[in-house]
Amino acid sequence: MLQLTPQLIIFFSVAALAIASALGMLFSRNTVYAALLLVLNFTTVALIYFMIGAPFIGLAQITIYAGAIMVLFLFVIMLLGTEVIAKHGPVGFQHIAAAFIGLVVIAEAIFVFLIKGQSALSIIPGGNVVDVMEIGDLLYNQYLLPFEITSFILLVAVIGAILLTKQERVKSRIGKDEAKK
Amino acid sequence: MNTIPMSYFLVLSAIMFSLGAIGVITRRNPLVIFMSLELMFNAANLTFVAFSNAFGNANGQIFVFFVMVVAAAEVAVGLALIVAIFRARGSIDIDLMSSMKN
Amino acid sequence: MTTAINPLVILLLIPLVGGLILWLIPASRKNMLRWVALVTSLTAFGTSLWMLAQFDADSADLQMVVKLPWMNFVKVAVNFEIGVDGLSILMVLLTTVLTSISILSSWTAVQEKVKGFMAFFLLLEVGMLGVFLAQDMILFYVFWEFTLIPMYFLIGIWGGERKIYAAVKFFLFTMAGSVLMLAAILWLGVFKGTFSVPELTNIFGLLPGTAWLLFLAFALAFAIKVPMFPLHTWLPDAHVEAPTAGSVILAGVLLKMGAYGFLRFNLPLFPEIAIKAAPWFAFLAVVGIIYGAATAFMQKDVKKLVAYSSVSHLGFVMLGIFALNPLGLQGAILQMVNHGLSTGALFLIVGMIYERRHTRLMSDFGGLWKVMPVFGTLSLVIVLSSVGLPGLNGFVGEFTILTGAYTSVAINYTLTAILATVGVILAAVYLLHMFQHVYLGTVTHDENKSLKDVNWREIITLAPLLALILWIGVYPKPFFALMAPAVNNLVALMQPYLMAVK
Amino acid sequence: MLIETITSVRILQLVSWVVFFPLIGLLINLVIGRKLGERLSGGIASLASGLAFVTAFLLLVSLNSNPEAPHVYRLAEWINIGSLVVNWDFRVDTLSVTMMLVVSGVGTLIHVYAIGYMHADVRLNKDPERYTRFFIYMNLFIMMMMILVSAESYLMTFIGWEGVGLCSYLLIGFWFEKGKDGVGNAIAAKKAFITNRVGDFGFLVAMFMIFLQFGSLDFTRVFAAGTPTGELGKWVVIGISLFLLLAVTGKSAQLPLFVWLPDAMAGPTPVSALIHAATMVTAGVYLVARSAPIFAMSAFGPDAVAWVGTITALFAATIAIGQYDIKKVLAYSTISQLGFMVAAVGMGAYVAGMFHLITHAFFKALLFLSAGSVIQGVEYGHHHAQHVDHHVEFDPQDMRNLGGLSRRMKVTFWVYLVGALALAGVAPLAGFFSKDEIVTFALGKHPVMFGMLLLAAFFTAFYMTRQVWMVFFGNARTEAAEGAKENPPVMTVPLIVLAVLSIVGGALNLPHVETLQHWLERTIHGVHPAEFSFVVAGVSLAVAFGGILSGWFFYGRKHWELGQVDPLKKLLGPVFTVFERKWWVDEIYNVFVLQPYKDASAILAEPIDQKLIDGTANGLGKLTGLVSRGLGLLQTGFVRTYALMIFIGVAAILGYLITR
Amino acid sequence: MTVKDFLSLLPHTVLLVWASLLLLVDLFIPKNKKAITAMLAGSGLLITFILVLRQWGGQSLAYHQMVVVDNFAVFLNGLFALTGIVSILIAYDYLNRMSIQKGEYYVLLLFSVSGMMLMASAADLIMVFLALELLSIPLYILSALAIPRSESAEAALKYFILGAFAAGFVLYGTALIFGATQNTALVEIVAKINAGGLDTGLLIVGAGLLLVGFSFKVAAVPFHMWTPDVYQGAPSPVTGFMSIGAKAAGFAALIRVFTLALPSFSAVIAPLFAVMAALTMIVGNVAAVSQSNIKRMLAYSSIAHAGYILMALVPYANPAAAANATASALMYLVVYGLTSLGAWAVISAVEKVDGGDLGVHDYSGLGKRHPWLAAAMTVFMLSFTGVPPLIGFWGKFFLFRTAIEGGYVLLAIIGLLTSLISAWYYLRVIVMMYFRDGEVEASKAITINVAAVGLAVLVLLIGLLPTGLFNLALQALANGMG
Repeated sequence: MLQLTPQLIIFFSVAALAIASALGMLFSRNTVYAALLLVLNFTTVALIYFMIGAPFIGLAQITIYAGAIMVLFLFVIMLLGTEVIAKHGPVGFQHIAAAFIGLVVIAEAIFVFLIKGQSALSIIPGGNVVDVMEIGDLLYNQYLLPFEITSFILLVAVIGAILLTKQERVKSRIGKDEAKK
Repeated sequence: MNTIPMSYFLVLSAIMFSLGAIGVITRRNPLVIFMSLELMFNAANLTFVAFSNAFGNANGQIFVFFVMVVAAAEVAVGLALIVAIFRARGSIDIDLMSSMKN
Repeated sequence: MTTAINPLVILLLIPLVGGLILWLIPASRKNMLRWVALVTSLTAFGTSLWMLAQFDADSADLQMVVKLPWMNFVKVAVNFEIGVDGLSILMVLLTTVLTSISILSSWTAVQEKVKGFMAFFLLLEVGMLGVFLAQDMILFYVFWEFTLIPMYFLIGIWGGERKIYAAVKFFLFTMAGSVLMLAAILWLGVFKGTFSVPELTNIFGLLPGTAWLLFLAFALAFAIKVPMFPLHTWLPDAHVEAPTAGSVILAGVLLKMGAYGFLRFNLPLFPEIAIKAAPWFAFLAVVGIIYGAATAFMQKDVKKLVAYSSVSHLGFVMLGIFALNPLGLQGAILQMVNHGLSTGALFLIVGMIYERRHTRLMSDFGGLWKVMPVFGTLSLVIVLSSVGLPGLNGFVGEFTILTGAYTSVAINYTLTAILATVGVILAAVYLLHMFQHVYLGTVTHDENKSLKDVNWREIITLAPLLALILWIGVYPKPFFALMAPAVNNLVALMQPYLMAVK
Repeated sequence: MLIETITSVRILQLVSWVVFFPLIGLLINLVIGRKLGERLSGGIASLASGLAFVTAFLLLVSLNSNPEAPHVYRLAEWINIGSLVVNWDFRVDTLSVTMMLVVSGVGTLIHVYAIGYMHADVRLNKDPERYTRFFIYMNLFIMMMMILVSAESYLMTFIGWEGVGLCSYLLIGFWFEKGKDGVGNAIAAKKAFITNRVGDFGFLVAMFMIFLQFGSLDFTRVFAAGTPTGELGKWVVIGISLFLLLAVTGKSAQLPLFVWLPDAMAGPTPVSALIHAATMVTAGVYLVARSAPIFAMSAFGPDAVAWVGTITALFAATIAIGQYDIKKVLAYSTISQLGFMVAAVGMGAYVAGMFHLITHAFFKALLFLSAGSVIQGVEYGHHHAQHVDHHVEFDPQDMRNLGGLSRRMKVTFWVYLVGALALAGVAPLAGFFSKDEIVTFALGKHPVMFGMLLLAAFFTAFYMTRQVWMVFFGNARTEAAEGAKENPPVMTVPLIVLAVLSIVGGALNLPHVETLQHWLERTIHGVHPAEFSFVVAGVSLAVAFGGILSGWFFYGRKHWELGQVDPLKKLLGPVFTVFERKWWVDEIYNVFVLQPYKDASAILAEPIDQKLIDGTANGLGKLTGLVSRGLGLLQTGFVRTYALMIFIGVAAILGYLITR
Repeated sequence: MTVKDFLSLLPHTVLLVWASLLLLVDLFIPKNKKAITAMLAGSGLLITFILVLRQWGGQSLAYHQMVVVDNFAVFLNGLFALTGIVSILIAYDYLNRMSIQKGEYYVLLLFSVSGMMLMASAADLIMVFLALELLSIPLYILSALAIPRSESAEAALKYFILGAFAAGFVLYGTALIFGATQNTALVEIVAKINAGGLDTGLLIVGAGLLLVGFSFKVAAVPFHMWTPDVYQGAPSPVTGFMSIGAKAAGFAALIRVFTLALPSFSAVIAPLFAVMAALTMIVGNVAAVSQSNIKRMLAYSSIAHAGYILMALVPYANPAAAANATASALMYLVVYGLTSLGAWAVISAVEKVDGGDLGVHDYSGLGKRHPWLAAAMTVFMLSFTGVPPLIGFWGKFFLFRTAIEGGYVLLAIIGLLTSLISAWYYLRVIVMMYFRDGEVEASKAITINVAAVGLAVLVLLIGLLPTGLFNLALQALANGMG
């Protein structure tokens, strides 16, 4: 039988907030609002991280995700001036179908995780705290290779970003032909 | 016991993941689509961290760290792509990007 | 039995080498290309005669067997295994004869892209010979499918108006059957541990359901190729659109590959099923005989008429095969040769008038015998051979087949043979109808009045066929003698099952 | 010494030369015939035929002194598969030698006649090149006929059987660009071949049954096999005899397959004489005689044969009454006479049938050749009367255009008269004896049969009288008839020979002497001569004279005028129209056989083959294309749809996985 | 990190470093001399290829079980390196003609190849995910290379969004598997599963989500829908590269994870594979029939070929067929790679600056104007169809054989019948090239022609003696992990 411990109450409130902010992002017409709601979501998730003993990740979540990445988003939104795009596209059934399938998937998740699940695992809020030392140790020993690979991924992303946004001084022939059309 | 069952976290992440997926499917603005993708990644991260706590090891958190980096890289490329497309076409409405079909 | 130099390997190599030599000759030297192709095909023919000389007609065994390891994967070996026996030797000879004749027949008919034409023809010969010689199922399948490519191009590049439609239809139809055959071949190889036909012969321990499915998979591939009613619909298109030489080979050899497949695979591998299926296949064969004859009668295009006549004639072959007795089988094999000769010759004469007039509609002709007396006479003999006139080759085959069918224990419905005999009447109806409209009567079109009679090259093209037509008609003994042991062997194989079924 | 040689049994080994002589003749003509010139070419052909006759005669002599029968000589092996063993075996017995003699004898005479006839014919038809071709065909025919009669097996017989059919086809279509609309002859040739093929179908099926029942196709082995036992065996034998009967009706132009023979008159007249009167058409009679042992086993097969023959005899005779074409009358007469023969062999009167076959060969060949003589004489007259530039359609064979020829073509007239009287059955000409024997048999068999045959005989006499009067008496009704002239001796000499044979032919099997009877008995066992009855002979003679008298009554008293209506038509009215229109048999065939086949073929060729079968094949292709485009509809181009599809896939996969 | 670790990943490391250095070097290469960049990139791949070959026969887990070097990886790594080399041959001339010659192209290509190689070597789900990103991100960028051509932009965006979407599933699946087994290293996962007592619900849902992600990469139905649009829109050499590279990498992960790590779930997974394989073969082949754009047609054909490979993998856990299943899949990847690259080479050669001459009908008369290219294309089309004795036949032969051996006769028959349908649209290309007249012009550049004809010769020659290739593929499994 479910017992409402304080930890649970906090968890449910935070979870509700996370879901609500996600839904808000989903429904907001304005892209800027969406971005801000996503920041809220990220922050709530970061809260959860703090709660379950992952302060480093929680911090990273706020700085990298909520901070850097979302700022980048806002920057592009403002740059392009594309805050609002008409809501209803040419494919009308899309929303209903997406909602339906989404519900199905959630139902499947609930079935497999809650009803059928045999996992006796549980989370100890505030317990099993992983400190930065441990993370650093893992990162430079066991996870050295993936760490290096991520650097190359970032390098590639940088090349890509530059390559795609660099204004060519001499327009390519394709561009000219395209313009002529 | 003041523990929270693991399955709660799993359901929460599943809901967030699904909401992200719904966002990808329903939104026309690629920027919002990217955000929805981030939401999906975020949901997966939540699972990792929760398991990490449950198992009492840090491996899951390392994974989250990598995911964040990759997400950042993807966002950079994606946004650059949108900028390039906007320059070329003056619009980023993805429903208008449907010239190839059948 | 191994000889130091094996004729079969050389036989397969000669056209291949000829094709390579062609490749080195500049495309503009058309006559040289023709000569090289002709000499190559004649050399192949000579080699096939050498093979004949080496062949021991008293033995039912495979002879001149070559077995080289080709692929060996995990459990099942795929070998380059070739050999010749009584079932295939006549087919090999027919192939080499008809290829030479076809090349000769396209001397003037093909003026464009001579190099490609001749090269494809020689490649086709490799494929056809391979089909008849292969004793490994995979090798067989490789050659079987390989023949599609040159023929596809021969129809597609040098064909008539609707060549593309015909070429694609030909390709797809044949492939439709052979894909299921491939499934069956793989099944047999995987579960019976070998792809070698001799080793697989009379395989035991198949569940009845499985055996039926395998049998039908093979049968479908071969029935399309034969073609049996109602799978024949690719044939008229392919025949009509193909260039003359292509039609000759198509009718003369490629269709035989289907009938040969029944002999080589369906009967020895699944004797019990073959016996059970015999009445049904005989029924389809008879429907084909009558249907082909009736449909041919309505055609306005001579080539199409001949094409439908193939449906009818091959019906006889199938009837003979599924009589499952020595008479039917030997008749069927002989009839395969006969059809190759007669229908090949028919296509040649159609090609000759087409070359002169660029039309094949019966309504454009009439009274040709008066204008081209030699041609008319030669044509008459060929038409009569196709009609099945006693004393010519067609009759010997048809009679033995029909007698075989009538006395067949496997078919067991004498009405089948009697209905098939009606086909003999109907053959006369459509062929004489054609002969009357093209050769007899007055010369109705002024263009036809100045047509030149056949030249020497054309006579030489037809002469070997005519000689064989007469020879088989009057003295078929050597031909029967070649196949008798192998056929008896096959029948002996089926005998216990026949006893069990009846 | 010489006598010893030719009576020795070794001479019988020469039998294959009856085939080889004509073969050599035809090969010579085929290769160099065109260079030889007409006389030499025709001469070689005639010589080839004549040498075959000589060979046959030698066989006769030798056989006479070597009565142990039959003699079988093997030339080569042919088909030898399992139990089916058929070889190129020649059979020498009295029956085959008789046939050989008739075929080569009459054949040679006709060859000689044709040397002259064809000389004129190729010029009339403006293609002298074709002269040699005619003799090639004729030699081929003799060769095939020899194979037919000398065969030791049904299958070899069948080769000759179809071979003569081929020659018939070629010779009917000899002037293939002539006839109605330029294709009439070609169509007649085709009709002959195909109708014969229907009969051959019966032959083939009969052979299958014989092989299945007796295990062989050799005459010797089949006849020695004995009557099959059991119910099945009984029916198989009946089947064999009925299918053989079908073959007979085709080749010997009996009901219902007789229709090709009248049209076959499109061939040059020597052909009509040789093939379509004297020899080929009698092959059916020969076949029944040859198969006597089988018919003897069959329950009602012989009766069926007899009735078919009887009905045909009467039926064809009625048609002959209403014809105007000189050759058509003879053609229907031939059918009728063949009916007599078939009836005879059906009744078991094999010797009588053979006897009539021989005499008929003499006088019908004579009649046809004489008719040819008439035609050519009249053609000659026509050409002389004709101005160069305008060509009037004129039919020299139409008896209404003739008349009064007895004065202009005296030899022809007299020989024709002999032939006509012989055919009518006037004693003591050949026809009387042979026909009388058949009629006598019929009386013993069945009174109705007897009556019908007598009636047919009466009609025979009647229409021959009608013909003789229309052609030879009265006034010449056209310029052509006016200018007709007698033909050269090369044509008339054979006529005279045949006339003599028609007169004395009856001596072959005179009552109580019965030479032929004893001769053939050696081959066909168990046949007894009919008891000669003066009553029956008297009746049949009376019938003949009655026919002649009534013929004279209608056609002799008053000469035929151009454009007049047939006197008989005034009397019989619609009945005569029935005769004139040949009982509409061709039309019936057209409506009930030809047209349905054409319609069925058209349905098979277009709606079934093209629409249904080809359409199904192409439809499968179209369907694939349609499905393909349908799948394309899913590919909307919207990335969101693609994402949705992925999501649906996820939901489905998870749904599947978690329920397992 | 030890020397052993370093040596294990030497080829990958060399390639990554080479790519990074090339990026710098390229800055100093003038715009009109990018051939040097191309050649440098090519030589880097060649060196990598040689280094890869030297690893044949060895087996080691390295970097804390992050990667494994076994013959399976070596086999695929060799394929990736060669694919890269051929892609450079094809691309150089194409980029010149399209005036989009950029040094970064080659750099990104090298990075992508290294991503693929890491994918094949990955022994940890983290590595799988990262390798997936490393190979994908360059491909997104390369697809966009022809911007402002609108198809290119569209293709890149679609590919990016859907690629990231699919990566999300991989990630989530990894998380769940981690949750079930406390681990992400495949060896450990296998050990845990064998030990038993796990939350199979988590495990199997995780596996399902991984399957989704990999199926997306290999373009299996219903995760195939990006393929036609992306293949059509991306620059042709890029399409050629990803048609084999991305697909092979996807299959590498699929095979590694499912057949080597999770065979215990075969009873559940195999039917799923079977259905997907059947759907993929049917949808790919049938949809290709109505395509008039050759790139789109080949895209559908690529879907179909994924279906064939998937079909052979269905009996992956059947002991009788397991080895053959993987071996025939590996072999077919090579077969498909050779044929597909060749076909894309021809397409690249024929394509015009304005994106013209991409319709199937535009190939009319190629046989007359460019006999070598046309002959090569014919060989590729027939090989795709599976006509003996070309390599495509043997590829399919082994696939179907495996399916039948594994007891999936019906699946094999579906495959055979759909390959009949495929003959239809492949033949259409031949029809156009030889049976129709036209004035089509193609590139005469030596690189692209050599690539096309050389591949055609390979397709033909290996077709005559396919044993070696299959034995190689078999040996590739000889020392696999697990």
